[in-house]
Amino acid sequence: MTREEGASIVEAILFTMGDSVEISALAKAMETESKEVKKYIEYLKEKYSKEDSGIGLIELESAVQLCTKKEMYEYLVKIAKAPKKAVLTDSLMETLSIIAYKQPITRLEVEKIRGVNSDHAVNRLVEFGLVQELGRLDAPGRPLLFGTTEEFLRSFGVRSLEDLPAIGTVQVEEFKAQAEQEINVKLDI
Amino acid sequence: MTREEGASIVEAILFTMGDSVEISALAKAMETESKEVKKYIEYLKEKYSKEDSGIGLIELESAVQLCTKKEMYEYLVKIAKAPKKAVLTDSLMETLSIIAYKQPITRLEVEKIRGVNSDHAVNRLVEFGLVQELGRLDAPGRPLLFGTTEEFLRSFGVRSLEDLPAIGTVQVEEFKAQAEQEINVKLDI
Amino acid sequence: MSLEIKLQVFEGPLDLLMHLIDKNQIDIYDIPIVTITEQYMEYINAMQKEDMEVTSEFLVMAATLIDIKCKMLLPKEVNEDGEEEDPRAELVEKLLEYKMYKYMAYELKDRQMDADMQWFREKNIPKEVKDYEVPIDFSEMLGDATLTKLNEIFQELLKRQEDKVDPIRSKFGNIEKEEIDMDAKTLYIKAYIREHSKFSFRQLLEKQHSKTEIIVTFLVILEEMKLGDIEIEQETTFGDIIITSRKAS
Repeated sequence: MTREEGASIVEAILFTMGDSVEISALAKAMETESKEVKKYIEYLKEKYSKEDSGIGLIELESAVQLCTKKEMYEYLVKIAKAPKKAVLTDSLMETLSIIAYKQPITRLEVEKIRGVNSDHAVNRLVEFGLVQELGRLDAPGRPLLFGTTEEFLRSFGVRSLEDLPAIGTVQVEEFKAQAEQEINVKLDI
Repeated sequence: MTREEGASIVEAILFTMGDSVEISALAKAMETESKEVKKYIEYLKEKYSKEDSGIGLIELESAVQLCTKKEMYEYLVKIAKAPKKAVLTDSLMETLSIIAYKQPITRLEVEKIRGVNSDHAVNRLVEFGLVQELGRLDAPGRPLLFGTTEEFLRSFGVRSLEDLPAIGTVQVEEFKAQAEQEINVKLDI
Repeated sequence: MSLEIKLQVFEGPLDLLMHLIDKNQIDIYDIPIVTITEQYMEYINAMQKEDMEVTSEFLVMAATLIDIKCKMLLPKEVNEDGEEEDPRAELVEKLLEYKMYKYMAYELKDRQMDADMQWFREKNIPKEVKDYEVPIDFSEMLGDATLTKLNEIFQELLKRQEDKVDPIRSKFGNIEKEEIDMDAKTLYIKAYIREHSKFSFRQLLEKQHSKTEIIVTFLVILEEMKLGDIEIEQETTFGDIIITSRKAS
């Protein structure tokens, strides 16, 4: 068996097994001595050290294993972790606005205001890093309290929570006026 | 990116993923054109053709996958458990060959050629992942259309559907010749 | 002529025919239909004796063979081009097509055995890659969501709450409460049948408004038909149904 042949067999075995393989096991499968196998491993290591190889070989005690070179991780991430596009849907925006203005707030309170179960929306916002757990409410069941994060302030260009656009009775009056106006317009037609 | 670098990245991705990877997905991860990726694949194929490589590369329609070279089989069976393959009975093979050559095809058309109800056979092939539903025929009853899968290509060592063993008048003529020969043999006795 | 077939299982009638043709070393283009039909029937009989399942497909083929046999005895039919038609032609074509795919199946099986020697590997994503979290692009995520918009959305929510309008149900259209007393409906239709000797189904439906009412009406008509109280006629598909009552007073 030439060094090249020997190396190709070791490569094929390590490729299929995935896991680490004992040098003695390789020797047995190839019907040769461990000493010979080590030569083939040396050959492979040299082959893998070249620029055209994305694979490397790691030696663990008396075993060997193939692995991807570390430099390749950035490409692996792109293909193994296709990013799910983060988008703030209407329901997420609604939930976020409630949490922003009413914090600290429990999931149940959010649900009451929106009229629909909002667990999923709250979880997504936490995942996105816009909302965080603030602690637990001292009430039966000790529900979690949620509030906005620093990332929320940064993303929306707010320096602090006091900087959030004001809300209050004035606005409510405006809506009322608006609504009446709409009705008048309708009547005018 | 040099050819060597490109090839090493393709190798690392294919090695890690194990499964087949679309060339377009490789191109996206590498932020380049499919055309470029194909060059790297060619480079890899050449590299793997050398004696010191136990790995090979197979092309499946528009995807690629790493595999061991056939010559390594004798060593692999000594050390690893052979991957479990679906055992195909004659009736499954018959049905599969009809689907492979006549796809997209309905259950009824398969039945017409075989002369027997083939629903069970088709279902088994779908279970084995060799056959898949392709959609529905725009005809009364909107029957399902079936075709082969990528797993079929892999299992049968076919690179694409065009690569299937040729079929046609040549075979028919051969049958004719065979039949005539058989008659002569009979007469000779 | 007796046939020594160890009863083997065939994939279907075509498979059995192919076997008989091969066994007799017959030219597929010139099948001696009498001999083959005899042997085929013998096999079918043997199958029945052995309590093997003779599926309908085998019987259909038997009928086809006998049909061909009869046609062979008659003067040959001539097609549009003035050529004599061979009654066996269609069967031969079928057999050839079947034989071709059977042959391709062997060819594929060879390929499979060859391909079985190539091994693949399992997905093996390094821990670092697995643990990696894709960073969120906040500006992309926010899109056109601004502070003002956030405020507007919240105001809108408060307004909705004030109106005490259920945000989900308010989006529904008007729902009328349906009150159908099934028993009353049934009694009504039965009475109608007694009062009218002949009427159309559409006529009966005129007084029904909702889908449920129509369904109930239809079910009652079916029930009455089963009981033999009425007779139903429909001349064309989707045409009106004429109901004749036998109980009309």
